[in-house]
Amino acid sequence: MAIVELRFTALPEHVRTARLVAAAVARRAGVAESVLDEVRLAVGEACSRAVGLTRQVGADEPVTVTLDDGDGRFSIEVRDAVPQPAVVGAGESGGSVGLPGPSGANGMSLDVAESELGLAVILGLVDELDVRAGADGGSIRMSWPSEKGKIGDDPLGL
Amino acid sequence: MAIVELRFTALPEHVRTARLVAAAVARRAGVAESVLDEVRLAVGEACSRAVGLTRQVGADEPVTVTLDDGDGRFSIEVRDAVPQPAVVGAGESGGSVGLPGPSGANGMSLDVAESELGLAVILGLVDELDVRAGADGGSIRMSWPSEKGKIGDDPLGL
Amino acid sequence: MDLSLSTRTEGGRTVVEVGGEIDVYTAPKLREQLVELVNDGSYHLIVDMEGVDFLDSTGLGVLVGGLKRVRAHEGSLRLVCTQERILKIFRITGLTKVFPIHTSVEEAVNATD
Amino acid sequence: MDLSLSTRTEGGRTVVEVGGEIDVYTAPKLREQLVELVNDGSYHLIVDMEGVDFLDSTGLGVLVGGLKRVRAHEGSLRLVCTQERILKIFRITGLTKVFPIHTSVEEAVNATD
Ligand SMILES: Nc1ncnc2c1ncn2[C@@H]1O[C@H](COP(=O)(O)OP(=O)(O)O)[C@@H](O)[C@H]1O
Ligand SMILES: Nc1ncnc2c1ncn2[C@@H]1O[C@H](COP(=O)(O)OP(=O)(O)O)[C@@H](O)[C@H]1O
Repeated sequence: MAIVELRFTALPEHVRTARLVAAAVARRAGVAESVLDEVRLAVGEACSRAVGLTRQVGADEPVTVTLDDGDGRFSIEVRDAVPQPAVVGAGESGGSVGLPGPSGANGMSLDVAESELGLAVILGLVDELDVRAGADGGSIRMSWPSEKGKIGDDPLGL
Repeated sequence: MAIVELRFTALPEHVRTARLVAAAVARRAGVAESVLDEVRLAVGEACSRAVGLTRQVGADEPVTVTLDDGDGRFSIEVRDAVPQPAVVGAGESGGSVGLPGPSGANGMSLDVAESELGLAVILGLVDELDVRAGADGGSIRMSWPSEKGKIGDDPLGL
Repeated sequence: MDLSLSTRTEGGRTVVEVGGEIDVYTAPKLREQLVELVNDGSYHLIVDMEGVDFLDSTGLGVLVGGLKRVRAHEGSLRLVCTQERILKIFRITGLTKVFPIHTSVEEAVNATD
Repeated sequence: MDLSLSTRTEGGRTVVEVGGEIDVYTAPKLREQLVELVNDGSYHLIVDMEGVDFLDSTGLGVLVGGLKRVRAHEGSLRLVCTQERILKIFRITGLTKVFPIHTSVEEAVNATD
């Protein structure tokens, strides 16, 4: 179970670093090439959201991204330290949390679209998803199938 | 003062991630293109060394890389959690700590070369260097000039 | 990779050719460009996304913002995009129903719907 | 980018053409290759580094290890390298004095020093 953790000051530029790291680690963890674009986009959305929330409240706390390739799945958790009194609510795997999706989009107002587009993208991309908001901050947890062991083996034999 | 921190399980594959992150963040911090190769190589050496030490003692502790672009310098600190009873000693900026260098290399035995090549590379590359070893682990701190502000400014204006 | 922007006029419409990555870091530049065009009286915009490598929701938000601005002047904002991975992002957010999406700049310039 | 290795014989020497990155992650593959060659009786090796993009001290260590092995059989290990950023790494570690470094495989094959 190899873990990589990235922690960064809430600035937009570091969201790019998070995308870069997530894609590189996911590739090495054996996530299919066709899925890497999704991973990159989803982690970027989760981090953009965390950065935005942190800056909105003027907080200093960093954003933390944890990458884990255990048990045949590659999982990413993005955490912010902004107390969210159930603004978002907890979404279960693939569950709809009342966000604009393809189905309800027909008469959708542009205001709704703009405010939670990030979560809408994540919901549209990721099957295994868990969104939490709490007094100690929010987290978005996502995972994808991986082929751990095929590439992640240690060739050093130290 | 923007900080990025990467923490990873002591495995060779993650050294690549550290190189990737360090080079990307250094570029954005305004480190000259001509120096990026040095940054990539130096952080790789420091991380390889930390991974090697951690695995030698069979420890579980992660390796931590801290990137900081404050005060016109881009600095990197690589820490391991392996207690080192002054094996290495503390080197001051640019100081020689008795390692093989270009000067003393003539009659150098191949054994010496192999065991501390990593530190020799770092010493040869980095001017601003601080190597420490202590009961709570070792650290290598390096820094380079940067042009903070030119690229690192926040264009979001949130 | 950074964002590249270039603007030209074609058949009475303003074509904004976008290249590179539209994300949380670069989207503000695109927003500025669109706001400037509308302030200068260009109300019929075509955003050519064929050179875009990466698009996130911040980029979508900027496009939605542009659409609102031109609509306030009875204008239009059309997109040119044939890249499946970019189209997918419009689709999963329901924005294919909000933006007219064309397969070429020519088609967008001639559109009258 | 990963390591690529290909081996051929030229003028009684064994040429190992290396491409990509020789680092803490891939160096073990190069070590295996060198050990195998020596075990199979190839004692005059030429490592062609012209295709190498990245080299770290683990890679240097593997080359030093190879040199020790061939020397145990009165053999030789020559390098081909003209890339300044790779040469620099040999220079700062003093290894330019340990390895004969040539500017082409031809030069290395014909070397008799
Ligand atoms: N400065 C950067 N820092 C971190 N990640 C970056 C940076 N620039 C680009 N990326 C990311 O790295 C990936 C490849 O970028 P690349 O085309 O190499 O751009 P660049 O040449 O500017 O580094 C992209 O997916 C992008 O998200
Ligand atoms: N799987 C990887 N994980 C992290 N970093 C990598 C990986 N592969 C290569 N790199 C680093 O990224 C940089 C660019 O690698 P690249 O040529 O894009 O390789 P790849 O196509 O295999 O990702 C190199 O400097 C290398 O150190």
